[in-house]
Amino acid sequence: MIPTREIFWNVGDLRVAIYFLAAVPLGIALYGILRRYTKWRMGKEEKRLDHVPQRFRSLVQSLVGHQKILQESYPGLMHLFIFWGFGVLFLGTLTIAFQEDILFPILGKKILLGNFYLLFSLLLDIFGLFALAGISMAIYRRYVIRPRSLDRRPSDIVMLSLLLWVVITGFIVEGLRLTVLEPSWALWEPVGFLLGRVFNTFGIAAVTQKGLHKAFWWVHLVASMGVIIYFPFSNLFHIISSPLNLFFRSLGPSGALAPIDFQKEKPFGVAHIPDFTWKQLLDLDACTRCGRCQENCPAYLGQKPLNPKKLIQDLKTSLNLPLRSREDLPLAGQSISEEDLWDCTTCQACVESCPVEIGHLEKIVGLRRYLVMEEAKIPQEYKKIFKNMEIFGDPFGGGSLTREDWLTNVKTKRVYQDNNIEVLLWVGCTGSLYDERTKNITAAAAKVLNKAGINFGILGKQELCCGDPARRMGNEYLFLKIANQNITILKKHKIKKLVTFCPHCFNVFRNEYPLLGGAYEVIHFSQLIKILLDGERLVVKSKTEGFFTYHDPCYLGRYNKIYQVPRDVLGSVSASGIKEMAYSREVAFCCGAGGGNLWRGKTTGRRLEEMRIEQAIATKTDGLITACPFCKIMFESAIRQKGLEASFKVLDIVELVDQVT
Amino acid sequence: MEQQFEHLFMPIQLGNVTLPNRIMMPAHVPRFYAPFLEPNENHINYLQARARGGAGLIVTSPHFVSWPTTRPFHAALESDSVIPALKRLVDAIHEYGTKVFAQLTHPGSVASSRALGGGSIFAPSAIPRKSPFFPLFQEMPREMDLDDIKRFEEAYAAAARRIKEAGYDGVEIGAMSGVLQHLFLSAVFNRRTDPYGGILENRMRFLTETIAAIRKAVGRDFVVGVRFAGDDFTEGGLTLDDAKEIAKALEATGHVDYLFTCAGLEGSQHIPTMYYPLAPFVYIAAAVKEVVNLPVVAVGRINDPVIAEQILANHQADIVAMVRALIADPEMPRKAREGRLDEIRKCIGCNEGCVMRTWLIAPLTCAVNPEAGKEKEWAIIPAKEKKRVMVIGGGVAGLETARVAALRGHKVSIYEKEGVLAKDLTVAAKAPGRQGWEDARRYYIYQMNLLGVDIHLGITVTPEMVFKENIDAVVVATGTLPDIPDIPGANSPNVVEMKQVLEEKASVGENVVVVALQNHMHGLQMADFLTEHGKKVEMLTLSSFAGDRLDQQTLEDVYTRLVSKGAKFTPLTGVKAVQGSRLVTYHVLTGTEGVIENVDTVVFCTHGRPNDGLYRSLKGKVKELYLAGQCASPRELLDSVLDGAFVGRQL
Amino acid sequence: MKIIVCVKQVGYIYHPIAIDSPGGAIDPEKIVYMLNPYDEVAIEEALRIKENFGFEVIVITAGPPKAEAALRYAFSFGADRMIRIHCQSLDAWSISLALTAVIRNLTYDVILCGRKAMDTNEGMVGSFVAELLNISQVSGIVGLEIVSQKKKVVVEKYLGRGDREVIECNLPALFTVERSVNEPRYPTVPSRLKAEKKGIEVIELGTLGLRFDEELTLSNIRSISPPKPKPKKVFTPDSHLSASDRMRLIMSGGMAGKKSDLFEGPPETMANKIAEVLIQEKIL
Amino acid sequence: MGQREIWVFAEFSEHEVAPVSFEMLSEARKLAKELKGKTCVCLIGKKDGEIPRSLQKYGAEKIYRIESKNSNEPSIDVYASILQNLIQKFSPFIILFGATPSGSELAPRIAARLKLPCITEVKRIGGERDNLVIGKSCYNEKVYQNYNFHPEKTVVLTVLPGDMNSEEADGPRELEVVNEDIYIERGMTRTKTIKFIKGDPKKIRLEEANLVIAGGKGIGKDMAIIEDLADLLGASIGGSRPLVDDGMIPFERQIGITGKSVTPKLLMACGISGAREFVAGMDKAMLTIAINRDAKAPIFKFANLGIVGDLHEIIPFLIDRIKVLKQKCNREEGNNSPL
Repeated sequence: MIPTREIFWNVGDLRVAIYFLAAVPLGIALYGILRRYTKWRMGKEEKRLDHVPQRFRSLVQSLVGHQKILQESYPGLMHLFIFWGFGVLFLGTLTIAFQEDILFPILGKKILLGNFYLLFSLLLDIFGLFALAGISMAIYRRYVIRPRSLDRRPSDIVMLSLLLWVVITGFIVEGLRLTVLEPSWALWEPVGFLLGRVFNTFGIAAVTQKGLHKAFWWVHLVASMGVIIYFPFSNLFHIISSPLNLFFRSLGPSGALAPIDFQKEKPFGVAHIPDFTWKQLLDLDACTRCGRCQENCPAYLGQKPLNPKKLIQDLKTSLNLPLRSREDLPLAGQSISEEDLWDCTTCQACVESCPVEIGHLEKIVGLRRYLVMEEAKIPQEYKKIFKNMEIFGDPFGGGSLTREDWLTNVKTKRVYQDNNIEVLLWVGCTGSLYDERTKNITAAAAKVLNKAGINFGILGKQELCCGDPARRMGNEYLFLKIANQNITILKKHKIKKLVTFCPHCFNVFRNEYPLLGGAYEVIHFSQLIKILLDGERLVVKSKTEGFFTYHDPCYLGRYNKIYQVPRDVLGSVSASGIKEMAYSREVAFCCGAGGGNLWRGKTTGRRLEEMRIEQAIATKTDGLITACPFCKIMFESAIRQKGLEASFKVLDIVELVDQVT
Repeated sequence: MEQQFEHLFMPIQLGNVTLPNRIMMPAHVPRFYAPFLEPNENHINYLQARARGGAGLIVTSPHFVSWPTTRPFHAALESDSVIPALKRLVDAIHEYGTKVFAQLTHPGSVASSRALGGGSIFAPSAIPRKSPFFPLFQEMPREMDLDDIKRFEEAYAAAARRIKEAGYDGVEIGAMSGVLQHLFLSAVFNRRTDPYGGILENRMRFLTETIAAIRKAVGRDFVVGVRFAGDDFTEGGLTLDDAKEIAKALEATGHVDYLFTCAGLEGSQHIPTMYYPLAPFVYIAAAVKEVVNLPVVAVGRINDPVIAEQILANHQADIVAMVRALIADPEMPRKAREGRLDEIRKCIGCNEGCVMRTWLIAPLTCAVNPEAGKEKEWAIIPAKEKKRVMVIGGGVAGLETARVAALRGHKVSIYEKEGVLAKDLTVAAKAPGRQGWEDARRYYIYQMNLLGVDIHLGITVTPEMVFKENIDAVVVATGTLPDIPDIPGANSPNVVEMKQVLEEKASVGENVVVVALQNHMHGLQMADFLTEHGKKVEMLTLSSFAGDRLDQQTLEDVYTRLVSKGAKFTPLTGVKAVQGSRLVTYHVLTGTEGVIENVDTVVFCTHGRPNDGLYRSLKGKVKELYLAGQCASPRELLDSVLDGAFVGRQL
Repeated sequence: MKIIVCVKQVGYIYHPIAIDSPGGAIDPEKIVYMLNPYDEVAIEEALRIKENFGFEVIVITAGPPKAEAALRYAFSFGADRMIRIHCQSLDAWSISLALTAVIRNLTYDVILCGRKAMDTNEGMVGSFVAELLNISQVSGIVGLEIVSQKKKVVVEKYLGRGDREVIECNLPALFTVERSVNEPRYPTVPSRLKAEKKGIEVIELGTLGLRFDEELTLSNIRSISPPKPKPKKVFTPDSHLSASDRMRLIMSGGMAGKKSDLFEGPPETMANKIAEVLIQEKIL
Repeated sequence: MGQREIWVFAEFSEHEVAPVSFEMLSEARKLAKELKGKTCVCLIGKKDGEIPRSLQKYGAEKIYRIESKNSNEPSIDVYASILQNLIQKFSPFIILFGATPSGSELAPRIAARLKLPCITEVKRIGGERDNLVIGKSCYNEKVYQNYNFHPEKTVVLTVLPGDMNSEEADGPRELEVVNEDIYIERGMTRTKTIKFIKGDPKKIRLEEANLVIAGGKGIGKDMAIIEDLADLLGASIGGSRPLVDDGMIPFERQIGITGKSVTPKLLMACGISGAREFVAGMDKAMLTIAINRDAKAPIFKFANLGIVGDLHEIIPFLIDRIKVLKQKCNREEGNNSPL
């Protein structure tokens, strides 16, 4: 006879009953989903339906490929198994439903026949095993390995055991069926076949087996329905929210913040849950508590109060509060402590590491914005910084003329004297004001440009802060004020091309000024150097003997994905090449200066720059090369704290290049 | 940005140069090379470290504008070939935004033709220096004729030109501490009857002409400063009143951009010792500042940024110059700026490394900062493998070892049998005018806590304890034991040992004989201590004079104290026996016996003998074993610290 | 009740070298402009009162149009009205006359000023205005308390050495405020935006019909120069002394030392001895 | 005006002439020499006739003593009208006020009332022939404003305490006293002093302290002993470096060249040997009492009263003694009370 399977064998014809049975759980599930949906809708509008094809492509890629999830092998593999295991089982069930409820009733045909059926049942068995493996790995990891990144909630064990139970019972039912029917093709359902053998060896009578089969069939059914009922209320909901989140991910440059329309919006920044956009609220549900952000957050690793995972979860909790109690108190300072918010160095590591593209940073800045602009609750030291930026035009309170102090014995044009230039060297406040060591970078930059015979100029005393610190610290008002002044002055001098060695300036000019009507061709100095070296406009006289490690500045790496260029440059200027640190590229450890923390007073926990320097020293190199003046400042002070001034160098890539050319 | 040291870190303009702050490291002789040669690597590293530390201005060591004697050799600055070397130096310093000047000088009679290989040395008049404690410098000079004067003026100008070409920011003319220019100013040494001698105006002529010549050579946009003595502290020499006149006259020339006042002709005032109060000569700068508009520099035993800030805040000077403070801690300006005051390693004014070593024609170092002069080879390098290190003995040797070891990443524990660390320093500080020692002690104790060295006080370590602990390396720095030579009557009650007296553990009678067997500070400070307490003291020394291993500044000061308090010195004499109140002595050369009657107490000042018992019993029984400081062989502070620094780097 | 706060936009020289040559002028590029920090404290104080009693707060300044930046900043603390007397930067006396002329036509109970302006560093306008209005005045207050509606206030005036004098004062009155009185706020953005939109009542100096007495303004006889402060006195040995004597004085740190009477004896009598002296010196 | 008179408005703190007055006197003296003028002081509100000799010591030649029935209440309105009368009557060449809280409130007020030129917080005062040369710092000490003019009217100046150096006059001069009696109509004062709040000695800056108890190595670990004494006298606590090292007092409380230099009325040095580092910070104290075991300790060179002995024995007695005395005078006050 032809291999096939009688669907409701031994349990009687439940075709109709099944629907009534299924209606309940499906209904509940639907309710659960709608409940979440309404919550997201509380958020503000945000356009996320552009570039649909592109969104689909990237969604499918990340689902099928799993590459981001697989960045961590164990959990990655685990998830892959569960995903495909249950995925295929689900498809199997669908095919059956398709045959029994559509094909057969209408056309009286069946498809699960013969070889197709054999193949079908074999696949189901194999993927069933994958699912089994995945689930057991999950249970083992969460409850035996117990990594720091995972927490354990009751819902977790409930869900996991349910799933486990579904699979197991599924196999048992299959096994019992086979032992009773003993079809010739039993080997095509290997798991069932083996289980059957086991039952037989126990010598259970056929009758009892039939009974058992019936029983387990029902258990299996109930368990599955349990899963359907429970998943919208458990972590498993991510099988809906996460793909959605991936689909609606921000396609803009990473870390770019949405500007505020001071005429329309109210309040400025995020006071309450509804002040988030619907996408940001979807984020909260998309979070699977995998803890990768936490494990990559420098603040957390530095034993500071901030923990990105907790932050998201706390927001989720207040999202779930009944409306009334949600409205009365602002989030910042209540469900999220102010210290947490100020601890963030905006290094973007959390966002980078998140497998489901949650934007922690925009939320933190949103909350900061509210604190700063609506309540003016600011750390003492920051008030001064803001005032300096407004009065002096730079956070250090240096003053415009002082911006030209570095210009001793370096040849440069000042555009307010002569604006016939090819490219503008945007010096930035740190490079022109902070101290001699940072001014040194600027001088080096100018020298390099001169060596390459590039016709460049600077704004000099007319330059202002780029506004990045204000923006990251949540003072959008100040940022706009400054940015617009900059745009006007740049327009006045007809500046089109900018080069800067400060990744912070680089980032705002490249990714954030365009939104304000200031579009320029911006490149980072390391990129320029590479071009010059390749084009042999800049020649390396003698490669440096020094053996260095390279530190990825957050605003160059994670924000702008420039990892390789500086490495290439270092490769071509140093004889011995570079040695990577434990954390580099995407997971590079922040220097601790970002988001205003350069000016932050005493904080709890460790000093990040010292942690990073320890990683650098561990490479046993002669020094560290960075491409950001902020990093340089931080590391220099760390070096001094450790009394290693003489033996361990901290250099900016520009300085190094200047030395060897 | 307001902060504790707002004045100290306020930039200032000299001529066309703006200094980033008010901290200056003035010219001095570190002896990495002779002043008539060109600077070498050590010198560059040494100064660069100071620049890195945040000094605003560095004046490189006195450069001789011409050969010091009549012999036709050449000083480096006499040819352009020196320029590249100077350039390297200048660039190294500029890297940190520190400005750099060069001091131009001619030693005049502060020289020894013998040491220089013949010829005769120069001076305005044929009068030899006194230099009571430095015979080599008592040579009869040759009176310069008018041609010499012209020649030197040209030499100054030419040198200044080369300095400018080397990329310096300015020059400074040295007219202090008895060099040629100073000799001309000072009526004591200038007895000329021609236009270059007589009234002050004439005595200044050589200087003013030199300045004019230099200005002509370097042009307007280059800083020219003058360093001159505000008071010779010598009968008939310059006084503060003269100094004011000089200052006015210099300003009147219109060629000078800043004035640098200091004190002393050939005495200890030039490098004030531990016996001086802090910042003793600021009043000179203040007085000069009142009569001129030029920026004025103050110098002299300013060992602490807090004092420096006060001086500036009180408008007593515009710039504060510190040599020894910056030798002792190149990072001082930076630490001050960051408010890490307790981490600053203060100069204690002992003059052991900076002055004494250089008088021995050895490169400079520092009793509290052994890295000084070894910036490169003694840079802190993290240890390859982190060891558990046990330092036994909390004296300076032990402490320095612990400090270096901890910095290099070792896990260090230190054991001291006394209840406090560095007891010896407190004891030494009990002698009058020696409180400076406390600063060194204070620094080490703070460092130990800062570096997380675990400290065990009041524990006498036995070999068993060492074996019990699981230790990779053991450093024995157990110091010395008291050591009274065994002569007849040595154990009689009226014979005591220095430390007992200082700690007031021994009763001392009225008439005391101090037997200075250790010929460094011990005998002298003992006598000083006793005379201060009103005792009659006679000092016996085996050598030709007491303390012949000390630098001349300290000697001068302590002798002045002792003589004025009527202490009696008996050189070349040793002790044979103590017979109650009779002391039997012998002459070192003739051996003839002598007797000192009714002596109440005999105080022996000895090196002590090495306390290296523990070392011997540990030898070969532990993985790594080191010996550091006095217990290797009894010496002074400097040597102990150097030992510690060395061992710390061996680990 | 009404509170009037007189504010000023002050220049601050950020550059270390203010005047490069004696007799030279200050390079305008070396100056930045801001609200006088002392006035910032005054307006903060006014606003704190307003928040408790709901008074009306008027900020008033006299200066050129660019001074409006500072005026608006002050307003953004939460004031109700802004007035600018249009004039170039004047001396204290003329400013006071102008302010008085305007204030006369306003009803007021309390006038607050910063103790002095950071740039001119004079601290006279407060007293001048008070005198010209012939109202009472307390300078350098570190605390202010309104005795409800009794037209009275109680202020704390700082006397140095940590001492304070508590003064009761009839209204109307003028108070100049010490910087230590409070920590000024960082105005919120909504209030900044409000301040930007709000109109400023501008009054032409000419319309006030004032006569400025020359000898008081002193403006004709002013000149500026790089600072030349007096050195603080330190011990200086007399040049007429012998070299060794000078040296001895230096060594003793210039402190000749007082000739003290030394006592030794049983503790009780010693204690009494000290007590006696304390009584002599009226310390007890 | 006849002979040019340079007036110093004498200020008082704690019933003593405030140091700033002496500084102004010294300056006035110099000026008087340059302008061939006379150094005068005006005193208000000393009912009992005695005049502080210190004024003479610092070179006062003439004293205007204003004794007014109700001028004793230190109200700006009263002082202003007194000075108004006085200046109108004698029209001095210059009148100097201390730029103290009261001085800097009074000076401009009078200037405004009489329409006199007024310059505050001056740094240099000089005379060139008939002209007055005045330097004042502005723009946070970065710029000096110089005035050079021949005044027709009295010039009102204020001088910050500590800006001028006080130097005693060489040789005493004979003193001319002018007694003025000025009637102030009642009820013209619009301010009323309710009370004084003494600065908490524990909180105020050490440089400002009027009474200082300084401890050194000698007190060992026994901080309490000097704390009790300080509380009893209402004095501030200071100390020498060792105490700071042992963390017994904070750095702000360290007296010495690397710490604070204090100018109190009384400084009691307990168990301090008197290293120069310390002495340099306290040698300006008006009265110094030193307690130390070692009779040879250098501190005694700088003390007006030196007590050789163990402070742990002496101070307890002293504390008791003071307590007794206090009770006594409390009782006396009680007796004096009207009811």
